[in-house]
Amino acid sequence: MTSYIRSPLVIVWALLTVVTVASWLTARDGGSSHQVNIAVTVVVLLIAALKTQLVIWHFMEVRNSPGWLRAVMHLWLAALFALLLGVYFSFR
Amino acid sequence: MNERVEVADNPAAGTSPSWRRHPKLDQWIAFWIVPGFFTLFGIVFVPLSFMMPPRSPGSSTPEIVGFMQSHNLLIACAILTLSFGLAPITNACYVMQVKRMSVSPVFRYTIIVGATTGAIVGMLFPMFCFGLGAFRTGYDPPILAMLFDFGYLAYIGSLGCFCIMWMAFGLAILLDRNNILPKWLGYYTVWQYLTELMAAPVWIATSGPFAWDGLMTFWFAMALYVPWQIIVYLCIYRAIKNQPVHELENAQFVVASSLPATRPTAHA
Amino acid sequence: MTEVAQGQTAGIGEPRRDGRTGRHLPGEGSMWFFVIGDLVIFGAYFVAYMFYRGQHPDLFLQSQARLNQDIGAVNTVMLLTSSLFVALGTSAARSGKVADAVRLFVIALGFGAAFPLLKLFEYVPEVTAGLTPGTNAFFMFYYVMTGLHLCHVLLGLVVLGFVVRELRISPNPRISFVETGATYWHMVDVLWLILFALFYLMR
Amino acid sequence: MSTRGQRILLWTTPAAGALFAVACLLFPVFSPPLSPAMPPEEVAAFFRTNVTGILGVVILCNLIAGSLVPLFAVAAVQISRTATSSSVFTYAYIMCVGVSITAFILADYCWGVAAFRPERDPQLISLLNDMAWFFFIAPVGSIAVQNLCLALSIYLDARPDPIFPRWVAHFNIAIAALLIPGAFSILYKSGPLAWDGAVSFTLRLLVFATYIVVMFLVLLRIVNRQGSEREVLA
Repeated sequence: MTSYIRSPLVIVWALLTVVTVASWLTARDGGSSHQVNIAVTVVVLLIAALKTQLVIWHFMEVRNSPGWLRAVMHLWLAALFALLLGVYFSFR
Repeated sequence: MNERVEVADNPAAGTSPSWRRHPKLDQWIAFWIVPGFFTLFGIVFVPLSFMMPPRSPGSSTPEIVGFMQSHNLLIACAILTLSFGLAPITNACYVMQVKRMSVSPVFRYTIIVGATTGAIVGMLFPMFCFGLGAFRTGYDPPILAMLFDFGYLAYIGSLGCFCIMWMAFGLAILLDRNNILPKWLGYYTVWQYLTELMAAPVWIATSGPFAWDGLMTFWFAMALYVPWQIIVYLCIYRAIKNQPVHELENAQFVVASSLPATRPTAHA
Repeated sequence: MTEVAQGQTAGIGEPRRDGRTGRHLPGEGSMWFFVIGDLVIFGAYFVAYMFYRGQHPDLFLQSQARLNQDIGAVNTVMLLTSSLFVALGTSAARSGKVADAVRLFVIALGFGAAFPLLKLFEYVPEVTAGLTPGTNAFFMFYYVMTGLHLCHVLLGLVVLGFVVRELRISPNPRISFVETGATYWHMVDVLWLILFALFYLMR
Repeated sequence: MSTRGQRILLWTTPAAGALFAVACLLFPVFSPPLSPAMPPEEVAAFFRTNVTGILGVVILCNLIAGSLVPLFAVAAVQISRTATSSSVFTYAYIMCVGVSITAFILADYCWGVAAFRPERDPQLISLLNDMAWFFFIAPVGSIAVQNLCLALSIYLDARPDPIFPRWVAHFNIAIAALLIPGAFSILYKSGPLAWDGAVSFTLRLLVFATYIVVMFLVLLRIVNRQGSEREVLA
């Protein structure tokens, strides 16, 4: 079982956990007064996009999947976060 | 339906007219009732009574009174009263395909009960709430407002009976090994379940995206439901068409008749 | 693609290369239909949330401040860890190490099961503090979206249970079934990652 | 497979029919049927003065509400025996029976609730009475479809020796046609189509009673003829 620790997937997981904690700390600091904070929002959303991409790419194994699936997944991710940020900024 | 035309050319067997000799006629009749029923529904709900898209739950009292007492609403209710019996035929079409699957009868019995209760609480009851309001002039506005709420909540917020029906239908498709309906349709049916979950907040929200006319509860659900309904019927059409004659429940009688056993499958 | 070069030395945790095409769709195609559809549906819900949030930014911010960010963050790590073990289990099953795969999936199931439990510790104090779906638009979104996601998690736990069962009792486990279950579970993870950012973290 | 079970359940029909006839004759609301044009105050007064009669019949009907189900169940079994390609009409028939019976029970409840506290706001008494009549008279859609399912199964029966005689199909269609005007009772407050009118009330009840009697006799003959032939189960 210990051989699994050397799996590349564990590195992905470590990265995911680190950025999760990072986004959590970012939001905590920025959120103490609960003001609108564009910087925090952008950082948090970009981290979420990164994490989503990592999970889809490595855990869901989309990186080894047929081209159409990779295209669909990229399109979905890009469109979703573009829309989320777009809607967010359109109300600023 | 081109099969039917060709079959009609066959010499009639016995005393019955030849059109009756089409082996799958019962399924085709039930199937073609369905689009007719939904078209009628669409006409009655949208241009005739403007019941759909739903009125806002936050409508003012004069608006509610004006809507509830419109004569068109009454006519719509009369038409629905007359035609709501076609809903069981619609559902019988699903149940029949589930019967052909390799799954246990519990699935089709579950769908039957879900469809029956669904027709009552999701159609009969709301219809009569609207019909009652329109029937008698002179009800107090608060009573009309209550019927308005009751009608819409029962119509849009009837959840459990459809949940169990979609669950049984979706699971049956996924577990089936006869490949009667495509697997992805089973997963699509899971989203029907999801829309029922999304509709739960209509019992709480009186305005906004989660009210019974809201974006989240109504419009997204419609965006999922309308294509599903169309796709499911295309799939059932194919399933009926592709069913080999020897699997039909009247196979022993049909094969003996003038119709060659291989003929309909040739069109499939 | 750099992965192709790594392919020759594929060890544990490396996905199998499909000899014929080099590309491989993990699990059943119909599951991917479901995953893509579900992602699109949730995407629409997320954008709608962002839209209504934009209309009442203060209300949403004040309400957001009352959520328990810590449990949210812990739950995120729970799901990520669970996903890691599912991914490891899948590759173990692929390379024929069924006993390892069972163990890894059971660990994944354990981390996954922690999620609804922690969610309970999150919901109950909120509801007893009077924060219910009827409180305001934010809490309605919060309960509906997290509730919907929770339903996905519970269904996912059932699916993982069936994967474990397949690995344990079947003499020749169907890898495509294992992959299908894993794909679904990762999707649940993905949805939570976005939910966490939108409901707990953003300002 | 013996038909004893079918015969036993079928023979509950005469008792059920008799009880329904008694209920119908004793029900104050039906003798004569309350006019839809009656103002709420008069409706409330009517319920106040007839509490005993109404409640008695409501409780009786509540108890016997489902007692015609065995007749329909036997009909469903016989439909499933007809040689059509599927059970689609059997399923539709069963669902329609469920819906029709529920509508009747809801009508019964509405009258019961109205008579339970007749001192209630007359508007509410009138509302409950309207609703009861709606549920009692109007939902003919499901009964009509029920009859059409039966009729179509008979027409399409591919057996050389059909289960049902063909005239039963014509008869069912005729009954459906006679019941259908009842749906329009919600559009009128007077005349033959109103719920107390000749078409929607008198004709409807007579037609329904005739239907039950005829179907009972028909099914009795069919079940006796079925002998030991295996039932095709849905």
